[in-house]
Formats: sequence, C-alpha cells, structure tokens
Amino acid sequence: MNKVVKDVEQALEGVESGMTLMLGGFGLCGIPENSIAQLVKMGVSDLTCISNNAGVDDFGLGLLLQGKQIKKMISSYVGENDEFERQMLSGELEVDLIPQGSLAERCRAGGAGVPAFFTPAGFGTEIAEGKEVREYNGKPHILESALTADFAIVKAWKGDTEGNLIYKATARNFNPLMAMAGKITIAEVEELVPAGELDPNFIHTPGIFVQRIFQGEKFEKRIEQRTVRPKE
Amino acid sequence: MNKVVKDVEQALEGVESGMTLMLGGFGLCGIPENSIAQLVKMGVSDLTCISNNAGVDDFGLGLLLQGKQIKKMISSYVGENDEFERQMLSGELEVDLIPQGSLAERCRAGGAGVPAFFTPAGFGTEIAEGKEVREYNGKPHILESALTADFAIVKAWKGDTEGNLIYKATARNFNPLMAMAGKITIAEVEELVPAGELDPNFIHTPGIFVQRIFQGEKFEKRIEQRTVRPKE
Amino acid sequence: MALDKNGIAKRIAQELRDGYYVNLGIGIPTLVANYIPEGIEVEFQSENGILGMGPFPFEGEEDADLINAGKQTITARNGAVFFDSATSFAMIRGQHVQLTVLGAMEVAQNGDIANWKIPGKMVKGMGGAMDLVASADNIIVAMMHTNRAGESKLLKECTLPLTGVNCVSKVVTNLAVLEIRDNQFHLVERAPGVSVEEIQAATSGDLVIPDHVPEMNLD
Amino acid sequence: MALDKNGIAKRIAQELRDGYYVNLGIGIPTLVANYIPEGIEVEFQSENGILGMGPFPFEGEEDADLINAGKQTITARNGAVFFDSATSFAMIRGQHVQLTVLGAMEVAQNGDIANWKIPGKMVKGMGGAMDLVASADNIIVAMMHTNRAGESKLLKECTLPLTGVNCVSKVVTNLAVLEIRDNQFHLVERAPGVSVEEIQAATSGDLVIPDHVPEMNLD
Repeated sequence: MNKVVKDVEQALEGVESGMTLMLGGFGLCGIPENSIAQLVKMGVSDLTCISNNAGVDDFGLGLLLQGKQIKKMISSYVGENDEFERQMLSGELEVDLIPQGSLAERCRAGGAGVPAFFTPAGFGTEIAEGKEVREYNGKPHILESALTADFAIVKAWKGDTEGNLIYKATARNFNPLMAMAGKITIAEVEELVPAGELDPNFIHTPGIFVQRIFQGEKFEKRIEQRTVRPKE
Repeated sequence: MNKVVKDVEQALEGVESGMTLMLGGFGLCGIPENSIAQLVKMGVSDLTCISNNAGVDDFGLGLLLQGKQIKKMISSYVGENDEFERQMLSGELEVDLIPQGSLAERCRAGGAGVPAFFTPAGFGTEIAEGKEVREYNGKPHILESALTADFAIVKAWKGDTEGNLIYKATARNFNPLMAMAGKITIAEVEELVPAGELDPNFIHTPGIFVQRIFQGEKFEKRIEQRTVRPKE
Repeated sequence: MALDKNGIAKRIAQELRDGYYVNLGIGIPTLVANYIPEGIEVEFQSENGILGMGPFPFEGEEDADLINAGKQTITARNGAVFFDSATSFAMIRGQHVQLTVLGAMEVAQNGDIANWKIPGKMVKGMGGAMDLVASADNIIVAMMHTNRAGESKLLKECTLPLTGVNCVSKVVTNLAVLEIRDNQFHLVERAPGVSVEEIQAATSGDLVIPDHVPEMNLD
Repeated sequence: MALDKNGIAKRIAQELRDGYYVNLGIGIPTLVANYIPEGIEVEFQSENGILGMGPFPFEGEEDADLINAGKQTITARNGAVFFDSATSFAMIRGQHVQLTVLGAMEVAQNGDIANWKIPGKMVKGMGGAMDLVASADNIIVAMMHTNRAGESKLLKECTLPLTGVNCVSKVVTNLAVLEIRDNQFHLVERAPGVSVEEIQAATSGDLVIPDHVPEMNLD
C-alpha cells in the first residue's frame, strides 16, 4: 500500500482555510518543519491548530502566528513566544489550554474511537468548569472528550513506503498519537525507505494510520535550550 | 533500578489464594509458561484470572483449571477447552466475557489511571446490560471501567535488568497492557540482558511498569493451530 | 447451483478496493485472502496484533510467536507491523479498517447480527467480534443462507443473543448477495443457476426483489 | 540563614528513596538531580517522553531530538527508554511515578496549589502540571517562602487560579520544611539559623509549631 507522495506540496494538498490541524512535536523537538513552511507558503488561514506548544517567534508554529494564519490554538504550554502573547492579549487569537496528559490522551482517544474518558487532571480548577465530575476510587475525575483533526501532520525519523513510522528519542512525543487522530495523516520523514526495511517488531506508528508520506527536503532541528557540560 | 529476581519461585512470592491476576497471551502465544507452572506448584486457589483466553486442556491456564485453582475467569474467548466448559456449565467457575477490544482497553486504562471510558462495542447486546449508554457522533456508546490486578504476569522475548521489555511478533498482544495494570508486575523473559543492551528507542514496556523480572527456565511455546503450505 | 465456501469467499473478494485495510474473521472470511482481484492491493489486519498478514508458512518454518486471530501459524509480508491488542482495537474502533468480513449464525433485516452465543449450549465468547461490528462502517457477513436444520439465517429479528445492532451492510451467502437498508433485505445478485424463488424460500426476513436480479459473475 | 535554591534542592533530595521513579519540574526541582544521596538509586522521568534521564551532554554532543520537558538538551542513561506522550502520562496518571517535585506560586494549607496562571498577565499554560498534581500521591513543592514583594506563598487559601486541589503533601522552602495535614501547615524543620519566629512571620496560613523544631541537616 504505497503512501508516498512526491513532495511537500502534494502532501499538503487539500488543506484549506478554516480547517483543524494537529501538529506533532514538543517545543521545537519533532515538529514537521517542512509542512509548516509549506502552510506558510500556501497562506491558508483561520486554522485551528492542536499542538502541545506554539513554537517560538521565528520557528515552528510561530511562523504561522506571524502570518496570522491561526484562529485558535489548542495547547498545553504556549510560553516562549511574544507574538503569541500579543495576539492572545489583543483577542486576535483564541486559546484553549489543556493539561498536557489530557491533550495526549484526547488525541489518542480520537484515533482509537474512544469518544470520552475520565481523568483526575484539572479537577477543582477552571479546566473542569462545565465538565462532568464523577468519583472513582474515592477521587474526583472529570470527563474529557476525544480530539480529531482534518489533517494530522507529524514528523518521524524514518518511514517506509507503506507509511510505517519510527521516531527518534524524545522527538516521538505527540507524533504517534496525532498520527492516529487525523482524518488524513501526513508524515514527513528524515529518511524514506522501501517497505520491508524497518523491523516489523519496532514500528512506532503502523502505516494504517498514515495516508501520505514524504521525505522532508531539509531539517533545521533547532535547539531551544542548549544546555551542556564542559568536557572533562 | 535492578528488578531481577533469582527464579520463578521468588518472582511469584506473595501471590495468594483469592487474588486477582492478569496473565498475558493470546491463545497459547506469548503466555507466561513458567509462572503458570509455578502457580500450579504453589497450589493457590480461588483466583480471579484476567486473560484473553483460558488455555487448552493441558496447557496454559488450562493447567490451573485442572487443579480447580480458578474461581473466576475474565476473558473474551474461552473455546478450545473441555474442562473449562465442564466447570462453567456445572457452575463451579464464574465467567465474565468481555469484547476483546474492551478487555485490552480496560487493562490499558487500569494502568494509565483512566477509571472509565466510552466505547461502542457491545451496545445493544447483553454486555451492555446495566451499563450507562451515551450517544457520541450519532452513535450509542457504553461506559466501561478500568481493570487492575494484584499481580500482572507477562511474558516477553527480551528484558533487561531494569525491567524494560520487548516482545516478539504477535506474542506481544495483551502483555504490554497488562504489564501496566498490575499492582505488582512480574515479567518472565526468554533472554535477560544487562541494562543498556536494549535500544531505548525500541522498548515495548518501559521498566517503570515492571517490579520483578527473571529469565524463564524453559519455553515450550506450543502451537495451537499448525497451518503450513508445502514447500514449492 | 449454490456456492460452496470458496465461492462465497470469491464473491466477497470482489468487494475489495485498492488500498483497503481488511479484517477477516475465522472460517469462510479467511478464504477471501485467496481471491484478491488482480491489480488491487489490500492489507490484512488480524486483531491479535499484525497488519500485513501473509500466507501460511512453509512446512518447518512455523513460528509459535507468529499467529493470526484464529491461532493459525502465519507469515508477515514486507512492510508488516506487529502491535499490542489495545493498538489493534484502536485501529478497529477508530475506523481505520475499511472492511470487515465475518461469519454469522443469524442476520436480521435491520442489520443486527448474532454470532457468538447459543444459550444453554457452550459459550465460547465474542472475541473481537463485538468491537468489530460496533465500529466498522462496512461490514459484510459471509455465511450459508440456511442453517443445518434448513432454517433461514436471514430473519426479521434475530432470536439469538446479539453481537451488534444495525451494523451489517451486506450479506453474501451460498445463494445470493443481499444489501441491508430501510429495514429490509435487498436482493442484489443470485448465485449462478439459483432462482429468485429459491432465495425467497430460504429467506425468512422481508426480501425486496427487483425486476432483474443478475447472476454473480465469478470468473 | 535562609537557603538558596541549591539548598532547597539538597534538602528535597533527602526525600528520595531507593527505587523511586521521580518527576522533577522546571526550576529548583531540576536541581534535585544533583544531590542524590549515596547508596540510593532513582530514575528520572521527564513527561515529554524519557525515563532514565542523564546529565546534560558534553559540549558538541547535543542532540536536538533528545530534550527534557524544560526543552533542555539532555542525555539518556544506560537502561533509558523513550516513549510517546500518552504513555508518559499513563505513567504519571497511573501512579507509577513515586515522587513529584514542582515549583509553585502559592500553596494553601489544605494542599491546594497554584502555579500556572496570573490573571491579566501572560498565561503560559499548565503543561503537565495539572496531570502531575492530580495524579501523584507524593507531591513536594519546592519554592521560596515568600514572593518578590515579600508576601507569604503559604496561604490559608490560594488567591490565584488553582492547578490542583488537596494534593501537596510537603513544602520545602528557603526557610523551612512543612507538612500539610488536617488543613494546616505543620512545621517540621527550620533552615540552619532561621528562627521559628521568622518562619511564623513569613507564613500566612495556619502554622502548627511543635515544641522542638530541629534544624535541617544538610551535610
């Protein structure tokens, strides 16, 4: 089942203004750089973006914010971004903040056909406002619903022609969960290999969740907080 | 964090009559053979066993059924076992049948601290009796609750001293989910290696879920349905 | 002439479309894999944890760790993937599998299906069937039109405990292809040489018969 | 003398027990990893997807794909594991992590914590904090006893939007170690040279002071 598309242009065909997108990554780690650049180029707007973070001013989703292409962000943490702050405080940008674990589980639930589940996260806080509360094991839990998207855009380390994906280290993060939850899931990979080259025992995202795959032209992989120790 | 115990005796210390156990495997594929043999030897009884299947007459959980050590089975499919049938029809054995996907998800939920979730499986059937029904996306769903166990006993292909596990092929099945859901999780492995030998990128069960690990003495790995084609 | 099991499988294989992920149940459905139309690529999922199931292994090459949901030894194709049971049913429940083919004891004209339990007799359990029928949009039932006692298995209402409700979209039997909609069975095709009257006689539920009912083309 | 950040971290490190899996928040909590008592083995989880976090990489060996939840480049120890965010929070929500250390803007005497939002100012989001505090049985807050304006951060009730309710079991500040139970702060230890009166003066919530309050032992 060949899922390979020629390039990023072909991969993002059909993405339109007003759509809901999921974008993998944690901070700038494991983000679909090539697809984000293409979204900027396409100029689609009024997007609802589900992503753990919102990038930095001049990289990641920050690039879409600069072009005012995002109408609403659904995230868990959105610091590190002045333009985000400006747009949010001025009311240009809607923001829905979600506990990180609930965000991850809601994406997985969306992909797994589980429409809602109970979690203790956020009980007693403003996150729980208007949500159903139920006690389990003597502890209050709130009901959270699944998230899905018109397109999920993920970044993997290696992928094969059938759309099977593997991620590297902590660049995995939200990518496999969002891959499950897209009506159409686009994967950009650092290395595209023929089917059969990846060990079937060690695939992180089975190809059934992926509709389009392409090898990204260039990955900058910017580091947000370079922390090192001197060589001894 | 060394999780290694000397042998199967030490691994199963603390398992007592009346407890709830989860046992990995699908059919006879990926079952914890050594631990089951030890449970027979220990003679613990009145067990509630959560396992997708109940083994065959003379292997797998069938061995515990022979000794009438099981009070209740929670499974999705229990064919292939005459002694099971006899005990169930005579009322000696309680049986709780659960759709396979709900069983898997309920184990994962138990491990993940999600006390309940909605699923469409079983709506309109006797499985849904007494369960809350709610409509999502125009489709009725029923509320299912998490499963946990006093001990989860799983079988892996390789494991390291920190309890990190990898499974082989379809012997993975319920093992990683049950590993998450045990108050104490015991892993028997075909090959025990030092920490650092398994690639951190390709661990199926992170060691945090495993409390005890040992290398099984012998694995028979019986095949239930040997289907082959002649060599051309 | 009524079809045999392989004939039913062959007819169902015509429902496969290029790019489908397919879950085949135990029994007749398994045989569908032998009749994939040329020029079409499909991928088989087995709910115990494999996508990209291949044929049975050559003699002597069986691997106890590599089986399908029927517990048969199998092989894995190039590009196959193994996964755990929760991920497997995430694929099924999340509707990532485009076609589910399974057997049945009874099908009702509203799409209800019963295939897991005969009260008073041995109960083997539903396995993954309840998840499959509750989740899939496209469910084809493969079965004989009547049971061993000669009674119709296509009913106004199921008499056996249900596996799922309003879920079957198509039934392929040894006698006919039928679609289920508007709370009726719609006769779509006849098995070669089988008359509309035979099908009508073997169908206990309401049957809509169009003016022209073509024979199946099984070549 | 009041402790500095490293002193707070050092004191909290005494709460580590052999075999603990520990999640350390950003800021002071991160420093706890530098003071693991001898003879004790603990494993650090970072919620972005690593268990077995090691020290910062040597200069030139940074890997953009290997960071912690604070987005800092890190290394992985022998026996480390990488996983996705859902699995990560399965560990946290499922109470597989034995100790959580995090910072706070306010802590109330009933164990409520506020650390994610100041209305009217920039809202950065709660990240994983709400999941962590709602799930963990053993939560230690690491913070300064008072804010920059000199106001107590240990209150009868939080004034800022809550991150979680009834969840903090212990607070370690630059002045003291306090336990929270029976809806009160219980003074357990003083920072070296800090008087009970100073602590009382800096604590706005109800403070239970036993007859003898030992000094912390930070050697």
